[in-house]
Amino acid sequence: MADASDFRTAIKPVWCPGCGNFGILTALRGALADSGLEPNQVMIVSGIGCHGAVTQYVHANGFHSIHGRTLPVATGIKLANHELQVIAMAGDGDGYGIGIGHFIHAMRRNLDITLLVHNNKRYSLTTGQTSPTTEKGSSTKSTPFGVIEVPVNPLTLALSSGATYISRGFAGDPPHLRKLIADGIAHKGFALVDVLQPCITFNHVNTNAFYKEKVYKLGEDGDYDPTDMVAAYERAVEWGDRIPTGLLYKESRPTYEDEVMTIKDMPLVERPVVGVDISKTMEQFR
Amino acid sequence: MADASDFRTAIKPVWCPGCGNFGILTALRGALADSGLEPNQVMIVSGIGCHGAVTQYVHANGFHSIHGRTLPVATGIKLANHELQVIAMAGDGDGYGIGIGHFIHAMRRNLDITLLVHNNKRYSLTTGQTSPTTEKGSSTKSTPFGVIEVPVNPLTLALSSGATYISRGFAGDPPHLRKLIADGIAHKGFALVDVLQPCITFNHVNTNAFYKEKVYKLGEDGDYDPTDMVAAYERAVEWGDRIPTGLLYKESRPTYEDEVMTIKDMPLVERPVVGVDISKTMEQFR
Amino acid sequence: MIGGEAGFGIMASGLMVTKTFSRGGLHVFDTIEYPSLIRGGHNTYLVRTADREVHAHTGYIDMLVALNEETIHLHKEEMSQTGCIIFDGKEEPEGRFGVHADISLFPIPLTEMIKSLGGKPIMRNTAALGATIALIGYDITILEGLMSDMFQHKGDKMVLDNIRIVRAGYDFMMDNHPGGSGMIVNPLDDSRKPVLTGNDAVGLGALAAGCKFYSAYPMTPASGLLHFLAAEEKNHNLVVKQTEDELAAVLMAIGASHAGVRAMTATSGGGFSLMTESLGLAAMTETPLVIMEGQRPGPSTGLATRTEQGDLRFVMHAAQGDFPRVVMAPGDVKECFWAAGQAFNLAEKYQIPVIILTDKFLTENHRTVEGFNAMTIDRGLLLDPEEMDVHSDYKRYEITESGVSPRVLPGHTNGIYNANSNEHDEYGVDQEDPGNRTAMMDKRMRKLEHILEELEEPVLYGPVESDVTLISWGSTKGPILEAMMLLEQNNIRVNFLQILYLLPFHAEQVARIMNNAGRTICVENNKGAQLAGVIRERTGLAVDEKLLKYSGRMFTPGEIAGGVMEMIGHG
Amino acid sequence: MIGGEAGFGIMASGLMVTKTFSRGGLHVFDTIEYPSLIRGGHNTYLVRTADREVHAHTGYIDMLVALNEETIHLHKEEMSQTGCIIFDGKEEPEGRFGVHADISLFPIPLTEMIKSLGGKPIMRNTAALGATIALIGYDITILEGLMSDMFQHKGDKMVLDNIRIVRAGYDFMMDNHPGGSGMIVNPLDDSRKPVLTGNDAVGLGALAAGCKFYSAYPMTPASGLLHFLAAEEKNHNLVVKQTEDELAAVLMAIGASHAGVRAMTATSGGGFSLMTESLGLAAMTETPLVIMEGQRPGPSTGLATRTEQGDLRFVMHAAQGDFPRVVMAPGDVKECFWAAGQAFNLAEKYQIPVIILTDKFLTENHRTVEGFNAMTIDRGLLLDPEEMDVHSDYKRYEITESGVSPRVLPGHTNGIYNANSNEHDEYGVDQEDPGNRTAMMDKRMRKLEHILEELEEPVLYGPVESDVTLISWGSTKGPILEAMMLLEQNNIRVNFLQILYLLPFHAEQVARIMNNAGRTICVENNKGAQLAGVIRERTGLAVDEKLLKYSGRMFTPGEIAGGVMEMIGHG
Ligand SMILES: Cc1ncc(C[n+]2csc(CCOP(=O)(O)OP(=O)(O)O)c2C)c(N)n1
Ligand SMILES: Cc1ncc(C[n+]2csc(CCOP(=O)(O)OP(=O)(O)O)c2C)c(N)n1
Ligand code: SF4
Ligand code: SF4
Ligand SMILES: [Mg+2]
Ligand SMILES: [Mg+2]
Repeated sequence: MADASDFRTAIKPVWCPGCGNFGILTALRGALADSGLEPNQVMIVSGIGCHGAVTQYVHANGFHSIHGRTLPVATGIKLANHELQVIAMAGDGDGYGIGIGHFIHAMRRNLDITLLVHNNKRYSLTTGQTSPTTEKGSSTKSTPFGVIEVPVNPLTLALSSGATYISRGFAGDPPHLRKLIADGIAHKGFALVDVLQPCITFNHVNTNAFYKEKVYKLGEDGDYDPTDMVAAYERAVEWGDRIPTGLLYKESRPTYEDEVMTIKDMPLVERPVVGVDISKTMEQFR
Repeated sequence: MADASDFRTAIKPVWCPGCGNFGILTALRGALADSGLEPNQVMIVSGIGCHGAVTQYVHANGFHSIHGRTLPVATGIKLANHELQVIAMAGDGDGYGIGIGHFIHAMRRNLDITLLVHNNKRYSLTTGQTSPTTEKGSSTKSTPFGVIEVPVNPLTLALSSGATYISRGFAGDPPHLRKLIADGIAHKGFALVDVLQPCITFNHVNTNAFYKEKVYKLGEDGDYDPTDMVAAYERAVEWGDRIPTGLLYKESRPTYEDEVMTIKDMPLVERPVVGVDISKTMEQFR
Repeated sequence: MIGGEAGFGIMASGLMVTKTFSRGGLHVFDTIEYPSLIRGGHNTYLVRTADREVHAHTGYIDMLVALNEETIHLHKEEMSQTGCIIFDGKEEPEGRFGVHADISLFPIPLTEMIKSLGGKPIMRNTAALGATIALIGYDITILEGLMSDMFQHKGDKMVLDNIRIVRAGYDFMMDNHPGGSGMIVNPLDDSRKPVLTGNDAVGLGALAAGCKFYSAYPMTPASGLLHFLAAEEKNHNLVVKQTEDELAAVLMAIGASHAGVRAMTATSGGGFSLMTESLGLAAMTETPLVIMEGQRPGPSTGLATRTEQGDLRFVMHAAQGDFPRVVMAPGDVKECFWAAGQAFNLAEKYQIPVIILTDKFLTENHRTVEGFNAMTIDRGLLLDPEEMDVHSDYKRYEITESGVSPRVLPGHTNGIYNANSNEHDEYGVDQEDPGNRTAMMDKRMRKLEHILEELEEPVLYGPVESDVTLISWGSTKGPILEAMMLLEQNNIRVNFLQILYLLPFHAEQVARIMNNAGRTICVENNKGAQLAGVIRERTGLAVDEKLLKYSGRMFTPGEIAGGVMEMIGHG
Repeated sequence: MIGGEAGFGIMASGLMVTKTFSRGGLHVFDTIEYPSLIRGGHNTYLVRTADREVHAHTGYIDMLVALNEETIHLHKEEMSQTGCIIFDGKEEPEGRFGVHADISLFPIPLTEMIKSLGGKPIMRNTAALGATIALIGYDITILEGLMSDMFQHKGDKMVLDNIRIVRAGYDFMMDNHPGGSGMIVNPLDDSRKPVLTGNDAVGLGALAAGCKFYSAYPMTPASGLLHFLAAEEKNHNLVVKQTEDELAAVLMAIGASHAGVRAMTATSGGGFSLMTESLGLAAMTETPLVIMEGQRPGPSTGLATRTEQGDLRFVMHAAQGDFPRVVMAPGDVKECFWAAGQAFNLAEKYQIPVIILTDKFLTENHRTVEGFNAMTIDRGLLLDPEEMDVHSDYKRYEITESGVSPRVLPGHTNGIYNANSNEHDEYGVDQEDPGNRTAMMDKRMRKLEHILEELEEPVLYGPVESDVTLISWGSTKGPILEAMMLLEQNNIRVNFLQILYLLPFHAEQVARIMNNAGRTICVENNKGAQLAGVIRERTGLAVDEKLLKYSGRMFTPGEIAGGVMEMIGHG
């Protein structure tokens, strides 16, 4: 069985030293191993942003797609071969900005895909502009006088859109994140893992220290029932001195793959391409 | 002062006789009059779909844009001239399908725009395919074996995205809808009016009779507090024997226009185009 | 032609007429015109039939079934000299609607008849169909057979009701006008030719080519393909997915294709705009991709339900950077079928995006075809698991002479790689080195040369020697072939160069033909004479004349013949 | 050149060097190269200065400031014969990094020096700057003045700290190498020439043209324009909006423009793909629109921070249907400024989309310019409220000889109309009639003829009579102008035809020049020779040779001169 190191590649990450992406990478490799997966069984689809290069750092099938479009590519792959464990990765700009439409629609479909969002609250690869999760008032290169919109809340959006596994991790706590990712993979259905990721270069507000002080794990201070949607909603809007991490919500509902009638028997990719007979189909045109 | 008939044009609507769009049109004209607006003060932006032609049936400035893109066009217009009363109109495919990203981002901006969605739960202009609000299991031309995703819920999405006026009307009750639209216009900030619209040609499930039996008005059966977000959330997910209409949620928060510092003094369009002096700006390059 | 208000059921009865003829072994071509509205506009369905192949509508009407008076007024100018009009009424009105005296009028009290038979008002068509058959002396049992096949799934009562009404219409005319209209149409044989639209043909071609994944967003005139394939989902074990937008439609197809399934999407120009970015993704990751683009008149929403050929340059150049792609434009329904098959083969063999460029005229009008032969499948350099077992240093983007690198489907231990939208090395890893970049660009673009070699050279219809050479692409083929007959009748020697492949382009062959040609006339259903531009770019040769139409309607053969005669000063 | 790892502060110090020269009245051109990574990659900043205009980098390095050893190894082949290298160290190492013996090495213990002065490691640059100034005998007070201007907003201490470190580097070299490097650079005067990138120039041009609305989504290499305009928001009463995607970016600009504000967006090829559909919307609604497209190497994500000219055909043909647009490609920083101004005038005068096509090389590299004159503003047929007061039957899309219809801003009682993406009549109402359609297409397309008449004809640089005519567009202008000097030194008579306007195209003028030319060579920074294709399409003429580079890097003048000499068999 593969262990975390089997998911390493020889390529050295180009991220800034100290970047939260390293913690996510470690957690991901661990989670893949914990899930009992082999590299050839895993397909990682990334978008464009600092996170995007992650497909090169995990030894697994990779598809480094385009900005904001992780999920439709991942969906196509999953429907074509649902035996692949598909992990979609996105940045906050990628996933909650330009790609937010796909995000909403993917959740209502409930495909068995795990989505990890490297949420650093900035457009980092393009040198630090505001992102949809940037806090109101923040000054960035594109908003020198401060952001004037309220940030999107991926967790409440996910709750509103039918996601069946909703969690939040912290790049500064890889073991906990590893568990969340592994649970997301184990979950049958769409799993969101929103990851609080410090960007040491462009985000001087939501730093490692900022999060270290504020994050807590759901359930650590008393019972938390992740199947209670109203409770989940209340925690999802919590953002201040205390920031919840962990499994926010979980629900069981048939996956999309379960309901697509033509892939029940076998993955689509195994259907023969050669020798299709259209003569019966032709009859309707006579 | 203009009355509803001043918002009529000479053009005969091409909608199918009995289409819910007629009720919406009537309500809209009335609401514009009730709001004390003159035709030249109003700008209506529509997308593509059966609803789209509405700009031709209301005597007011119109912009019949492209499919799904009502809101960014409306936003540009509003920012350029916030003295115009901007009404954005969309279909359910238009607004909650292809255009859902703009929908979410517009709400977090809280521009003072009123969005009316002609929600007939079908792609009608393209002859009746499934839409994002089509009920699970429905068979349509593009889903002859039944839709297998859960529909989007525009109301919970709006609640999660910072909309400050969220309501639902019914095309079969124009006077009530008229009031909702007028209140949306009066509201300072982004107002959503989701309209249950029967499509007599392609939706044989959510018919006029279907709705007549189920809709009720929030507050009619006891106190309802539209400022209570949790209560709103509970009603927003209600869909079955009883379907709530009316004002679901309302909140007061500065509008986007209030916060854009450079349009506080005057609409952007009034700034002079000629005679801009760039010599001071040039200094930074020396 | 059947004409009336949208909602009168014109589409359904038109298709009945078409199939009644095709079941009798006749060749049929039909033309459907409707505005971008669901109801309230004027719809027409024009059926043309003959005992030889018919490629287009003629532009004039022999028999008009007018379900309302407006139809007569809108079309009376198009009536042929000895045509006839069937209309709902008891008698010829005073003034005969102002139509020419040579035109016969056949009143039939459709509304009354239906009411007395207890039918729904929409069944006026059905009675009119029977009346039509009577007037042309055609075999009514063919129509009855068709009715029974079509309504069978709605139960016996439905079948009988319909047949009763057809008969009523038929009998009325036989009783009142036993001499018929003077026009006679006889069945040829019982070959029951299939009648397909271009959408149907592309769909059938895709099925035959082993396509298993179709993701799309509805858009006229490509929606028909979505509807057809969605209905076939179970029969052919497809996944057909209506997506949230065209971005997702093309990206899902790319994902599915990457995972090894033959995948396709289709749209019109507006939706193709949204697919633009992903074309480049397919090219850079070397993922096979098939897209049908059904043109309609732009710019923007334009005339959503009409026809035009305005997107040629657009699809040739969409997306940033230079990369290989194929653009093919089938000219008729039969070619649509083969184009779909070939598109999948080329896409997989060369690991590139392939665009099938059609239009409203081709995708939505019906035409009889003979059956189709079996399709050849070529998946190109696709390594199977056994081949991969022995691979120890697999390079997905290996630089080869042909530009094509062996492909592997995700899942094999030795075949792990990174499909990458960034410029990359042979393994798929990000690589910014200038030398690598140049080599990779060369590798990818090299494919085009090899593709050109394998594509069939352009076909010249008609005599090799001619006074006039018509040059065109796509759906104008039909009207042009018909126009050639008209021109020949006028003793004009004409041939026709059909450009099936727009990219890559057979520059040498086209230049050779043009250099040997008399007067060259480029016929295009657009404003920009886009093919003429492509020809000049590729060959340096300017066509002598351009015959363009961009009213949102297709040329009639007569318009082409007339235009040509005017251009060559033939009076 | 300054080189080192990303994160070493190379961009900032490079700009310091540039400005130190420009403040001394010298002409400067700089070239920035970095990979698509935030940290960890190799960055370089190459500054070239002279007392005459400089248009490009040369491809060789006179003085290399190497912040790490890798830099020396990566660039030693590019060193000019008598160049010198400044590096962080105490002495020349054994083996001299393998560089040629004629190259002088100047070690300076930067790390130590900074540590002893209590500076941050990133300040190694600053000391190196001082050392550089010393070695070329330049006036150190100019650099000190610049430092104090630039750090002023961070407080006096910051200014003093920096100056102390600059001085330390300067003094070290003056003490240890009083003879300098042998290279001498003297200030020319105190004209303090402005130093701008193409992005800066487009931004300034837009401001001068009265642009008040800028909506964009970040994308290299256009992000610089967003940053510049965002910073100017208050000074110039702009609304600058970063949107959720490029769809929204262009649509908001269309909305704002429709309401009467001069509005603009900018992006690169990937983002432009998403703007495609809206181009047609602007065309159909006849809304003025200005877009800058900063090219970078595709397909797809490609090489996100490198340069290429691969999007010409793409922007010329993006979106369905035929419609008028302007595509202009400024060749240098100065032309960027004027292009922006002209783009707004053309967009408003003809109510069309105008695309300013630039690239990474042009948008991100700095160059000295003289100041700019005042800009002429022409808003075209824009009816003012008084004119509208007397209008009783306003037709927004009135069919006119010029194709341009008088425009009114929403708000006036007599000016109510429907801007419509559907084909429409003169009032903007949906209209499917074929005659109306044809008339409207003709009306819109007519604009192009009038635009062409008013555009300046293409410029021929160099002698009218020549052996070789280079033809190119966009940012290759700089390297070509420099290459011409090299070619002249080799006694080759060469001139250069710059195509500033790609659409509409001055076909006659270009054909005339080409017909009179000796050998024609098209120089393009792409694989597809896209301009050569456009020329052939429009004139029928094929260029004799194509000199293409598509490694993601710009030509050096030497490469062009060398390529030309090889092609003409010189040498
Ligand atoms: C269509 C398109 N628009 C813009 C870009 C430029 N771009 C690259 S990465 C990026 C944003 C990255 O932000 P995020 O997704 O948060 O990732 P991060 O870099 O912060 O990890 C943008 C705008 C692009 N590649 N494609
Ligand atoms: C980019 C693009 N894709 C597809 C279409 C085709 N189209 C026109 S209307 C429509 C859907 C209409 O559905 P909806 O928005 O619900 O409006 P309705 O007709 O139901 O009122 C579609 C898909 C288009 N015009 N543009
Ligand atoms: S810029 Fe930020 S997100 Fe990107 S690699 Fe550096 S620290 Fe990480
Ligand atoms: S198709 Fe439906 S939505 Fe469209 S006009 Fe007819 S009834 Fe109304
Ligand atoms: Mg980010
Ligand atoms: Mg709808």
